[in-house]
Amino acid sequence: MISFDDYKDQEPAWCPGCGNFGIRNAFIDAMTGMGMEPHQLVIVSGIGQAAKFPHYVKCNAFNGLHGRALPVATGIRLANHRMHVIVMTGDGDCYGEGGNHFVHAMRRNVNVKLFVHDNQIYGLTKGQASPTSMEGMVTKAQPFGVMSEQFNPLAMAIALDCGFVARGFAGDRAHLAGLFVRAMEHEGFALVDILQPCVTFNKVNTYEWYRERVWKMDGEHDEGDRMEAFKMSLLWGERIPIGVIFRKRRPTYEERNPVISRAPLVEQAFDRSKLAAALAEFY
Amino acid sequence: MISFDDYKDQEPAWCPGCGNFGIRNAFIDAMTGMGMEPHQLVIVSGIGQAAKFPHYVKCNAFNGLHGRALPVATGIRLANHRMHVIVMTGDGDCYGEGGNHFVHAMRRNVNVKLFVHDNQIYGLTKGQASPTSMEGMVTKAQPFGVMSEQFNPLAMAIALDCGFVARGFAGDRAHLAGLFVRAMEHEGFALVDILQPCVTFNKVNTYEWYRERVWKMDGEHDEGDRMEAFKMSLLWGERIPIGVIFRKRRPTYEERNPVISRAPLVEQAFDRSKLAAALAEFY
Amino acid sequence: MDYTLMVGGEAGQGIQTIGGTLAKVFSREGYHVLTHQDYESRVRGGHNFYRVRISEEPVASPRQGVDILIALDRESMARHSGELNAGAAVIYDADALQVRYEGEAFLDIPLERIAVERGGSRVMSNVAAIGAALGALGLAQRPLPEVLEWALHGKGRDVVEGNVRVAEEGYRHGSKACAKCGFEPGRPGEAKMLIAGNDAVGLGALASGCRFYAAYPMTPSTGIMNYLAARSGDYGIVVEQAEDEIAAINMVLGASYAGVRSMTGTSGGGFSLMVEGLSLAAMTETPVVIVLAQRPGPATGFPTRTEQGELLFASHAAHGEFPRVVFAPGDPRQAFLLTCKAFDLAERYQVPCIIMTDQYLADSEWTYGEFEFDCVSYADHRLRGDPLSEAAGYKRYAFTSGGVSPLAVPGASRHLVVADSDEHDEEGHIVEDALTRTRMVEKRLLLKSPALKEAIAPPLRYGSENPEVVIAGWGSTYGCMREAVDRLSPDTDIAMLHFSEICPFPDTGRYGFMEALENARFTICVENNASGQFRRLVRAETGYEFGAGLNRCDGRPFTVDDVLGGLHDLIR
Amino acid sequence: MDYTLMVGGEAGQGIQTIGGTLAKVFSREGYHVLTHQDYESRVRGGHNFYRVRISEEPVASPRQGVDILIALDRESMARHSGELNAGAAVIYDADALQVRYEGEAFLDIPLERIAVERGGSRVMSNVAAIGAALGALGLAQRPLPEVLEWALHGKGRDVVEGNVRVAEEGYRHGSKACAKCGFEPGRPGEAKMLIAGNDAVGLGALASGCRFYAAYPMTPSTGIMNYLAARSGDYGIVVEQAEDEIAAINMVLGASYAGVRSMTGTSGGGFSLMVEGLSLAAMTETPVVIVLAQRPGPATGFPTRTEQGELLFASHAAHGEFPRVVFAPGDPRQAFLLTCKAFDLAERYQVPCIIMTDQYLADSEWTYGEFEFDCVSYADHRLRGDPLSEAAGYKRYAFTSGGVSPLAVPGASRHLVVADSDEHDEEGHIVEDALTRTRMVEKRLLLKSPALKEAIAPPLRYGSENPEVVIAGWGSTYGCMREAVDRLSPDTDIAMLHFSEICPFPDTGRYGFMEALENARFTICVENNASGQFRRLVRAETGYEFGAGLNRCDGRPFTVDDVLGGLHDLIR
Ligand SMILES: Cc1ncc(C[n+]2csc(CCOP(=O)(O)OP(=O)(O)O)c2C)c(N)n1
Ligand SMILES: Cc1ncc(C[n+]2csc(CCOP(=O)(O)OP(=O)(O)O)c2C)c(N)n1
Ligand code: SF4
Ligand code: SF4
Ligand SMILES: [Mg+2]
Ligand SMILES: [Mg+2]
Repeated sequence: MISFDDYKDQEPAWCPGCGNFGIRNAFIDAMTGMGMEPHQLVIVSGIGQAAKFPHYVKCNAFNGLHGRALPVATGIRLANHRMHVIVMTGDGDCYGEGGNHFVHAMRRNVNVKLFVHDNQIYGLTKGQASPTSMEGMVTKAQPFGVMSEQFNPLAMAIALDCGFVARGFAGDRAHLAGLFVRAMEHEGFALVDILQPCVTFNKVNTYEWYRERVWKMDGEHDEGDRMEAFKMSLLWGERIPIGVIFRKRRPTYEERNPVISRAPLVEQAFDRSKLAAALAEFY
Repeated sequence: MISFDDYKDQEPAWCPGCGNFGIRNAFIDAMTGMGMEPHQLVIVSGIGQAAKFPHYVKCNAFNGLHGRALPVATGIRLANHRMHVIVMTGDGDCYGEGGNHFVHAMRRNVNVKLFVHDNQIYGLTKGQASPTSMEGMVTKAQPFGVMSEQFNPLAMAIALDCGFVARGFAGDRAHLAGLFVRAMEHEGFALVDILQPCVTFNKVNTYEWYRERVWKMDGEHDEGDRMEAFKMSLLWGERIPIGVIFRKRRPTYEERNPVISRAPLVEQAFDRSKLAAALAEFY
Repeated sequence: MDYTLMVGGEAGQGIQTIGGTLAKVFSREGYHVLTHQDYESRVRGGHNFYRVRISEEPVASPRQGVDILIALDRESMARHSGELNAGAAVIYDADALQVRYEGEAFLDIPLERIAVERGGSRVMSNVAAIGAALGALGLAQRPLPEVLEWALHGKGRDVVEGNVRVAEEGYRHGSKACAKCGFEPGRPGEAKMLIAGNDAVGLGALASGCRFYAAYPMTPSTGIMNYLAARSGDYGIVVEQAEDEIAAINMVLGASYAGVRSMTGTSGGGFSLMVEGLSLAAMTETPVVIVLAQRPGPATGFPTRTEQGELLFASHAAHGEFPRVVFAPGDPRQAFLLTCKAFDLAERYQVPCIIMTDQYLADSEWTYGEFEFDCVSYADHRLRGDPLSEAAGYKRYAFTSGGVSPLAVPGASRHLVVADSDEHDEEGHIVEDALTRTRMVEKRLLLKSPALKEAIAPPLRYGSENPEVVIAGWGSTYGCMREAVDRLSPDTDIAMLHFSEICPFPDTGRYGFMEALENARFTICVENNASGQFRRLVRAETGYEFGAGLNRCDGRPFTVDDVLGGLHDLIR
Repeated sequence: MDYTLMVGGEAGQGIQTIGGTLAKVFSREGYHVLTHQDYESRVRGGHNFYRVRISEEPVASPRQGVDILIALDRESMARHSGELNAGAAVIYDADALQVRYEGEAFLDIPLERIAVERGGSRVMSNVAAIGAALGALGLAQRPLPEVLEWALHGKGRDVVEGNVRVAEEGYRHGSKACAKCGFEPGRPGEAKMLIAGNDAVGLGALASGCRFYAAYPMTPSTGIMNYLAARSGDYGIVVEQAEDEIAAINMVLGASYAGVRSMTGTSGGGFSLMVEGLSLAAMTETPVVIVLAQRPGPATGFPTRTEQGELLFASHAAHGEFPRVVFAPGDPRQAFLLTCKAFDLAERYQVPCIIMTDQYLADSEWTYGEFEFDCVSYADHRLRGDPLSEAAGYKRYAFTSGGVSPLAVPGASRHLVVADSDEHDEEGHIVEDALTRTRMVEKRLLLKSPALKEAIAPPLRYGSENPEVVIAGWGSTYGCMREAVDRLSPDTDIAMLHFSEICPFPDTGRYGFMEALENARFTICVENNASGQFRRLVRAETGYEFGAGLNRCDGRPFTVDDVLGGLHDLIR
């Protein structure tokens, strides 16, 4: 059996107490629990504290550009859909620089799992507002406080009819591991937005702040009802729901594209004998 | 009084019968109706058939890059919020290449009006699928038919709490002109997604197709109710609602930013005498 | 025989159908053909034209002058009647244009009436025009039915038959009206292949085993996506239209990382958006082929026209220092061969390869006897299967003597493949230390560069052995330069140096091409741009300064006559 | 006196506070100071250091060797004790590090105890270290209270007083422990300004009337955004954090079009994303200033380190052909002056101006007597107010003899201002014809280029009049080259050519700098990159080939000692 230690890689360069540790633990719990082995996984990430993740967990990895993990993950899945493709990303990485890919990956419904370490701040670049920062938060780059509306990834995902929409909390390892497992089991694109305390730069959304508010709403609503899910996704205040908010099975891109519906592209042999026909077209 | 002809500029290079003509007519109707003069307007556009708009209507104009009209418009507004800043864009321009700016412009709530000529196709590049193309539509680039979920700009705008969300139809000039006026009157960012037949490349969503389905739902629901609006935004089939779907007054960026809340930046004189203080900080 | 036919009219009038079908007829009959298109950035209206040059001898460049003009509107008359050669004929339908032109050259042929009467539909008037042109030329009408069947494929027997009737009637009219024209059709030969630049790139991708193409539509590169998409089912290629060019290149890198050959294509604006991804390809050492189909800039510029304005951009694009390959084929055959070579080098050396075309090359069709598929070798440079499973250990960025590390397919074994955009160690994990950095720069840049340079072929020399005049150029000016050499030889002692493999620059130590320049009296660099980018590149690479430049930047390609005129002015 | 202090420890231990405060003390005392930072891409942990060099003479480069090391952790000892100069002192807290080091140099000072006892909080141990270092050096402790007040501004009287007590006690300890150290503090002078590269760019923007800054955070450019954001209220600047770099540059173009001076800043990866916008600036002729703060690439590379790897990219970036200005200041003063010049040229000629810095320059602080604000002229080159209202007609892209058309502010009159990314006519509307295209290329590129070249200053010559050895470079290698010349003169007949205005390349006809190169026996190009980009640029511009290159690509800046060592090896 694969164990926790089999997944350990480099020593994380995160700050002591960072919520990313909780996410890493929950992730390894989920993987070992499912009997998944490192070589069956590809973790794709962008740039940021969250995006360093694949260096700290054994796996195949593509640590790409800031904001561009999703298209890379899409390319990997389309070339080889036997691999489990997971994106580990930050709120800035995914909803800021990478916002357009977030939108279109959901539309494509490629079977990629998107796990967003949402610390509501730009950690690696030392504390600017991110799209999910709350209005009024003052930073060096936002001396008058954040003036833009807080980005709601869950509401947007539901609006885009994403098939699996959930929120987790880095401070609840077991619950989060459970969400990871459910996301992995879902056939299709899955979003888990994870509340992740940044102990260094986000002095508003601390462990305590989150702990006072998170509310496990599993079972409290019909996960398959888009309207109910949308309503749930708008809750942010006294109570912040965590758990699976919306679920819907839609055909995946891999199922729909006849070129790969039988076998992954990478396993299809290159047949040079067909080229004569290609050439003949030009006569 | 300003008249229709005062707004005419170059001869449009659109195909005869294109829905863009209807949009242009409704737009000039709205402007002349409000007594707006060309020099009070800046129309910003990207690239595409829709984006040629500012060449065919008298106005100040910035015809920029494909997908990048919104950030240009934002910059213009922040520098001079006495100008009426309008973005004329296509579905590919705005929801494809420009998707990230679409998301964040709504969050910023800069007082820019976004009028999307939504022909559900890439017109200028000769008929590839756009984000709003319906599933299954076959094109040269999508020989197996569109496999991605149709993008729903209205649902997404409501999820992002955009303050003015409406849908118009290029085939109903008077109704569309009314929407333009209401959008202009709204204080804040406004989206009008306009169903626009492309008579050359979109053989699915024709005038007839739209005419059979569009349904003026003005008055049928509470424009201020986000849940009702969301529900309305999901309708697409037998009936496609047109009119104002959601409305909410939120403070605009211009109102919130103390640097410009009194006077537009472009009108604030440059005071060189302050520089001594800036220099003194380094001692 | 060396005739130029031109079809002129508004966008949407069927110019492409007429021009394309005529070209196919000629190539099937074994003539040498060269077509080229001039169109505006609009879908209906405006003014477009399509030129078809045919000859019994190989042709490589458009010429000035028109021998047969098919004028679908009055505008075509206004714009092009001044270009008519002596003895030219103009085919038009006076009823349709509602005007009658005086003069021997103007052949009023009732194209619409023929269409309606013989085919039952006015849209077939284009087919009548095709027939009329062939009739006027006095060419055999034999291949017409089969070409029409090809052009109308899938439209059903009735439609084809109606069209054939219309074409035949058009032929009769054209033949009759032009009885005294004096065109000499020349002898037909063996059927040739007819292929455009974009299709040749697509074919090269097929022949290289490309399995993944992601792109965002952009003129003039879109033809590549169309070509591959149409064949994606038959050849097992995933063709994905990305949400933007940034997504396109990143998808391609993902697919390549996962183990399949991958390509993207775009034009200048899209390439600008891709350069961050180019840098990522370099850092992660992920093979990728990028087609850059140039059009005039800056910004949106002239979206449907041609220019060679991005050589220096492509050669230096993206942040950080890394090796790359830049190819600039001169014709569709080179486009095919260099696409194959690009796939091979990209994978062999794990570097990005850029293929530069332009609107002129992308859209113009050339004829060939056949393409040499066999000279294209295919080798899989990846580590997979048993050799991978049995490897004792695996490090994605292992230091090796040539700088090339084993490129394993992730998931194909228990070995982990870690690709990283940060500076990294041999395993692909982030580092901060100076020593590893220095060694990785050495590996990626300094060790690979000489091997890449080794792989680059010298420029193509054509013409005199000991030339007094050397004209040099790169990419799509190949044809007009070659024909200029043909026309001036042997009266002028002239040769051409055509560069299609540009970066790394061909080894001046190994090949003797610099001597030709240094020994010539006149050296002229021909470029379809304003600033003389290749001249500058040659200066940067060799210190050599050309005697003069012949430049064009109005969005139109050079004709051989432009080159001859330019040379005439410069050489004195 | 010429001492180097180094503070080493983990990220988050307060290295910047200690280094920054010490630097401020020294500059207030009138010493010449040069600081430089070395940090990893993480927020806590790892190993960072901060170097402060002080002297009575101007200093322009870091030196090898350390005279006072403040070691906040054991790692600092392990890494840096080998760098200690003879007579050096090491300040550390044996209790905190839980280890005691043997040897005269190692001064165990109970920093934490002092902090707790005198200030009441362990975090003040950094202040104790500051005091101890000053005491060890034997410098006056006079300016400490006021500097601490500056450093802790807004923290209240109690906090400041507690810190002052801690600092004083640290001073006493340092002074006592180092009684026999033999540091000679030198004579204090008049207070100097202390400024880093990023702040100097920000100050230049303020001085130029910049009113709009949009950017996306990216090391090492973020400091500019922080500087301007902090002053946005006082100086009336809108500072907007964009959703990505593409938005940033397009916002900036919008604001500039609307009539205000605008700037953006980024690093290589972000610049890659901006190049399409750069091309748009060129086509629309919208003034813009872009700061490109380089770091080692490709891709994410070494995010917190330094390199000069993007000269050729910046000089050739973006699709299409257009003129641009590229500056590469060598120190903060040049950064300030060239920022002002960039704003002026951008608006005067309606072209994009790129200011290239790098992490070394961005983060390192230099001292100056004062900045010459008066030599910076300010002129508004836009058409607005009455001259605009009263204009008889207005065309955004009117043809003029110099290619520069009037730049009107939209909305400021009834005239319409139409900016277009497509090829356009004088009014800004889309065209398709060859003639207008040719004239517009002439206007934008060919007519403007000579005037821009005219505006470019020659490289800075420093050293011997008739040098046998010439070292040349660009950007941030200025300081180490200058000091190398100082140290080798007059024994070696050496001079420096420092290029800070690079594109257009300074006029070799007008200025005589090429002669210096041609007449020298040894010419060496010093660059913080692997491939020798400036060498290549000079070859492209002039055909001249340097004798040798001195390169460094490990992410660290050159010290003067590196340059001296390199020269020693090369000149023989
Ligand atoms: C193109 C580009 N722009 C900017 C950066 C700088 N950058 C690195 S990480 C980051 C933001 C990190 O925020 P987030 O994604 O929320 O991750 P976190 O560090 O908070 O986990 C930025 C702006 C970059 N590497 N590349
Ligand atoms: C960066 C970039 N990519 C691609 C293009 C090519 N292009 C021009 S318009 C267009 C799409 C047009 O579609 P849409 O925005 O829906 O406008 P429409 O023509 O349908 O009105 C594309 C892909 C471009 N000009 N720039
Ligand atoms: S800065 Fe914040 S997000 Fe980054 S490692 Fe530290 S605590 Fe975690
Ligand atoms: S192609 Fe379609 S959208 Fe474009 S002008 Fe023609 S009808 Fe209109
Ligand atoms: Mg974050
Ligand atoms: Mg469209």
